Amino acid sequence: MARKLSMRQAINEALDQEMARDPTVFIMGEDIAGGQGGQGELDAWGGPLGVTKGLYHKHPGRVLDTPLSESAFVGAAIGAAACGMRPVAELMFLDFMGVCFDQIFNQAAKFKYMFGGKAETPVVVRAMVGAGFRAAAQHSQMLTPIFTHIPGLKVVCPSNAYDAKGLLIQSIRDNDPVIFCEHKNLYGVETEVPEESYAIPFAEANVVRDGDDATIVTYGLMVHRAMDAADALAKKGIECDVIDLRTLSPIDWDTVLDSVERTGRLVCVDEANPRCSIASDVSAKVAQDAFKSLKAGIGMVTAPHTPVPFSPALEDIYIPSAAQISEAVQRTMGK
Amino acid sequence: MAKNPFPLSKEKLLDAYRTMRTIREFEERLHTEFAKGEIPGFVHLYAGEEAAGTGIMMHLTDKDRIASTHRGHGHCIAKGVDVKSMMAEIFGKAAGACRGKGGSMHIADLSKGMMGANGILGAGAPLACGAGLAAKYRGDGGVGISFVGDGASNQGTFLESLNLAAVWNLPVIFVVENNGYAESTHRDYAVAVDSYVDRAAGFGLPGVTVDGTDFFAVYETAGEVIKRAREGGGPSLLECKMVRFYGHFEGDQQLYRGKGELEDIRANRDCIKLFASRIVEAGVVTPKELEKIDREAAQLIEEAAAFAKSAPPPAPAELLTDVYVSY
Amino acid sequence: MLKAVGGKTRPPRVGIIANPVSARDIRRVIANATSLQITDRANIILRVLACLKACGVEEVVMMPESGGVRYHVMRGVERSKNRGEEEFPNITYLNMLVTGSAADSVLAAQLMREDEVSAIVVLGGDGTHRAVVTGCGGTPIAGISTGTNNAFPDHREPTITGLAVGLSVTGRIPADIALAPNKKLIVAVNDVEEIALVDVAFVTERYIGARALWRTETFRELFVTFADPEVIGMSAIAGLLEPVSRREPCGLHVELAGEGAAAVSLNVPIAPGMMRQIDVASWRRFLPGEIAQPKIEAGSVALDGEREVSFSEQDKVTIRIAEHAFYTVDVSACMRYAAMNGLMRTSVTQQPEVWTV
Amino acid sequence: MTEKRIVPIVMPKWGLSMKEGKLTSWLVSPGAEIKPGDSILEIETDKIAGSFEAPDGGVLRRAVGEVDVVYPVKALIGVIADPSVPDSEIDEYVSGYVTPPAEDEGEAQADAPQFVDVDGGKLRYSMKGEGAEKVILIHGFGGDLVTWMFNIDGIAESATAYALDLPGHGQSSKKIADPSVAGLARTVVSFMESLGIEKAHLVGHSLGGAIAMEVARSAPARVKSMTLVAPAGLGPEINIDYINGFVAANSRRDLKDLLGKLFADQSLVSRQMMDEVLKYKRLDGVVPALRSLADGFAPGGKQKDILSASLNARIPTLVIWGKEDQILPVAHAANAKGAQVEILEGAGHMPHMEKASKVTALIKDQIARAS
Repeated sequence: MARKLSMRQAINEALDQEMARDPTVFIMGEDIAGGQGGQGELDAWGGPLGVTKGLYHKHPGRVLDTPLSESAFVGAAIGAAACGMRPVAELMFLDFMGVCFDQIFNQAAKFKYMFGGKAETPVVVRAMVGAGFRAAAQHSQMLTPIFTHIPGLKVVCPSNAYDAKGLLIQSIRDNDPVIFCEHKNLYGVETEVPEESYAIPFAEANVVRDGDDATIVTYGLMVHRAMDAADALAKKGIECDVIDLRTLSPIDWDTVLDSVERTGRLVCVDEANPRCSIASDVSAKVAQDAFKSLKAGIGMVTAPHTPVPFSPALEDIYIPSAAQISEAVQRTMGK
Repeated sequence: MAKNPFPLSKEKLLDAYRTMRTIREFEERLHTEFAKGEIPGFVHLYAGEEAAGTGIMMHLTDKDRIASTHRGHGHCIAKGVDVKSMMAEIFGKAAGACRGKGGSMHIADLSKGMMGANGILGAGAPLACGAGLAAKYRGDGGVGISFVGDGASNQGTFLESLNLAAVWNLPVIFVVENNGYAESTHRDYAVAVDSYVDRAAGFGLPGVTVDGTDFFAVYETAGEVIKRAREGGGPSLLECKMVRFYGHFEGDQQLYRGKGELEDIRANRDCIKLFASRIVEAGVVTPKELEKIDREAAQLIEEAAAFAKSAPPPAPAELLTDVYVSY
Repeated sequence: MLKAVGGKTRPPRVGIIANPVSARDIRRVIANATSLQITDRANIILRVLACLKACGVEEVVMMPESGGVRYHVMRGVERSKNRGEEEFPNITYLNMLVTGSAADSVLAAQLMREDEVSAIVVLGGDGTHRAVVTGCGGTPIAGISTGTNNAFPDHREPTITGLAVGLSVTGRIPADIALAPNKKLIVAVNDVEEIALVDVAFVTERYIGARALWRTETFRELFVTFADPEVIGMSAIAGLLEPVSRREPCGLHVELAGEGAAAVSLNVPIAPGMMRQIDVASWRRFLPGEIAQPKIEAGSVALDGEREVSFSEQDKVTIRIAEHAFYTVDVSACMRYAAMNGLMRTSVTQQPEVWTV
Repeated sequence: MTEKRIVPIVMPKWGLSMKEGKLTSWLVSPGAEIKPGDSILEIETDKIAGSFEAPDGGVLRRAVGEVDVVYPVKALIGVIADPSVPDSEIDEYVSGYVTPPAEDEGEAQADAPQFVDVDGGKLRYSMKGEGAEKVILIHGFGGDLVTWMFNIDGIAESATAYALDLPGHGQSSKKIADPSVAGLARTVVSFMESLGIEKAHLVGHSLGGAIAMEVARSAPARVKSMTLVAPAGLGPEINIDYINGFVAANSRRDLKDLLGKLFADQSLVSRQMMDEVLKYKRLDGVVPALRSLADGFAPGGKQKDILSASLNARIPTLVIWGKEDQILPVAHAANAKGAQVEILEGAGHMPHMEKASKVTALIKDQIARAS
């Protein structure tokens, strides 16, 4: 039987294997080991959700706990990358990019271009994304669209453990800066993961379900909601292609367009807020390039244009649901 | 010739002079070309501050990295970036150091350890920490140097970097080029505690203030702080008190200057004149030797300007290249 | 010879010269030396100001500088005024161009002398005090140690210095008690004279650079006005050989030894926390009236621990010592006098005897 | 005796991890006459889609399974019987059929692939059956032991079947010490030694066929018979574009047309099959391993090791080839002097998958003859 790992374990294994493979790889972040300077255990946390647990003792000197100082350490990771290292910086929550965004979008993203192609910045910034953790407005956002907007950055958001390992390894080996978004509600979800190292190329969407009636394009946690919706729709005789984009920049337009040209119907599902989102981006692309194939208006299912609320009663209706997706698909079918 | 009393050989003294003269010629040329409307955008000139960049950079090799500021031409030249390609870059030409995609504020040459001028004030400090971290991780004895102006030293990035460098004991030197003005605002207004040594002390780093117009003061002090960092002695801060001959950017009328201030600094605090008179009076070099360098520097800049002006602009296809290594 | 400290015609005024960049040199890096924060310097001034005001000094004139001290002092004064307090005297700043160099202190001292201030409170180390003495003429100074090598100024709480100055300039302490005379060294390089308050060292380095002295292999010869084993720096060498007090009518001349020629080898704190072995060939008392010449033909003269002037074989260099060269407020004597004479008493039920020191 | 007269069609177990499968279409209607090996329905699992071939002949009497419904392994999907069997008996059989419980973990463990260290690294293999005769199934370039999933159970009914992952393939070590055909043959011999297999019937597909021939040439005492399925090594020609394309392919798009070339019926290439190939190809070391192999056996686009001359009568040899093979020319079969040759209609380069029942039956016959 093939081995199963949770996404948390898969990410840990990817970091472990890449550090073992390449001495220029090291990881840094707030509390990625934890317990520094205290009188208790080192590696007390292994990251706030235990993703990096165990790496500190396994790779001495290569798991660097940082001060709570995102600008400085994310910038230092970027600077080290420009000097030939391959650092993986953990930003904990992607929401914290507010305090270090300059380093990401004005420095890392721009070096290659503004230095006339003569710089490479192979840095990975890992961060948790997404709602559903009762973590309220500043620890729950799906800010993937903001990074996707910026030329020079690559944006990755896996939906399962297998993809997480392969995409993280690719991110580390990639020579461009990568924002690696980990949905915190997927950490515990298990899939089969090979023990060996492997890299999943960017810009290759995963078609996780085939169907000829409609195309659902999504990524991250929403892949699971879309699959639930597609299962429910199948019982009503509606078969959907479900496309997991996996990487948002670069993005696999061909898979999306091929599918829509076949199905003629598109529903974009995005946990981000609706304006200038991945959903609106995909919608615009399809409307431009595959308009003649469309048999119905494009559907979009996203979070509302609000911050993420705290109360479970509100957060649960903030996150797009399988029912909403299912309804949106049926609307495109004229039902 | 008298016995050389300086801590540098005659050859090195002449090198220092040549670097400073080249920077001065470069900046003065930009000043006139800008006034003629030949240069797109805007430029920030390093004239008057040459001794600091030169005195520090003479201790560095290509494996040492610097993160520069918006006022980065002098740092580039002192770090060994090709002057012609710099000039072409500032004119926005394909032959530019960054193929015309960066301009004055983004000249970089990583092969020379020049991690880029930077249009974002204070942004270089974390990058220099990264360079120091890489050097420390590799154990190659390299250092990272962060240049920051007195104005940008108020940025959180700079202060966070002081802390990070101290916590990780990084081989990083924070050089505060204190020319007294953050754009048009005097540091007395904008810096609550107008002492960078105090700031360093607040983070547990040793800080030193030197007269940035005195090449030898900068050279000797920089030598000590860089040696300390290379040997694992950790980060430090070097404040160079200096003067800016031109405005914040070209076109700045400098109405904020006190009466006679500019005339005074040009007459009495010109670091190149001070350096030249010191080495001539000591009898180590002759005025003729310096004049020859003056002519060569002028010639070099003349050639660079002619090259830059006649060079073709980037092809339209260049718009779309160099965004990613692969995409 | 001694003027009364308090001006007769005008109300007493006190000058303050605070060097914002003392304790900022390379010894922070090479020797873990103190770097007194600007805010602490400003707070010292505020404490001194409060004491001066308490003693009845209404006017203080200060040296402007661009190192940040002024802004903190003025903020402190403004905050006090906002709260309705009358804690501080009126403060004016000298009208002078700030260069950010030691010349500022020299000029400020000259201007204060011309302005006939009664005393100048100096915040700095040995270098700052030397600059002030270069310009202050007969105006007495009161030193507060905020430098690196503080052999000259006393180490004490500045509040007390402020009180002693306040009491003396308001005429409550006789000048012959309040003031003490000091020696100085005078070095002439050709026609240009420089002074030193504590020590003159001749070193082989022939450039100024970072100024501080720490490379002992370059040390050759040393002259001191006093030799105190309780201080650090060049004068510590003399102090550990043969103590000479500030009041004795002579200094000490020490010749350092070349390779293998030492009469005495000493372990000396030549900078903060920096112990070095110093090989001494000989030493002797250096008397007023003597004119000495350095043994080395080319090198630099370090005044009070900082390389200031370099000289070559063509230059003529001489050195001599002068007594009664300038005056300092003798804080210990002042405070003892104040106590003995009840100067700080506010209700008088028992008249003390009048004491003299 | 009804049991013999009534042949159940049940959800097959394809591959090791299969627990259920979806019936995607019936290719025949009830009442149709069926020959053994006819494709009668299509099934999709989470790994692969394929057509299911009739295990026996007769008339399709009942199509119990509904299209687009997922059934557990061994669930009854249809019934084949002679026309003479009365409907009542059939209905009784259908209503009385009980799906056997899924294999428990212990059984699954027994089935699970194992690993063995041999000269040339760690090899994964699976072993099925308990027969005295030993059969070793050697996959082709880019394949793995799973490519025998339609055949191994049948072979294991009368023999002990071993299917291995060659070095650089499947879950075996990705480092290939010697990527030549001779080197791989030595690995197979070492595999036999490690497992204490003195003599075996070798079944090799494509590159695996060439390896089998090289084992027979260099260690004839170890080989009882050979079944060569679309083997390499019988002539210089090879579709080198396929080989190079397979080595270079990095995405599903790259693979789709490429994998189609393996089959006569290109619709057999499912998304799942491509995903499985991609998962394998993404593993560190696989691409360099495949490159070195390709350079080893087909340098410059021509096969290097031509082993037809080494075939001899002492080792009975069966050659099976799909008539529509686009990778290795079926004409090469003529070079196998002295061998029995079976050319299969409607099959491409993967006859053991496309015509699985037929190929399984041929292999079993060959083993029986040579034992």
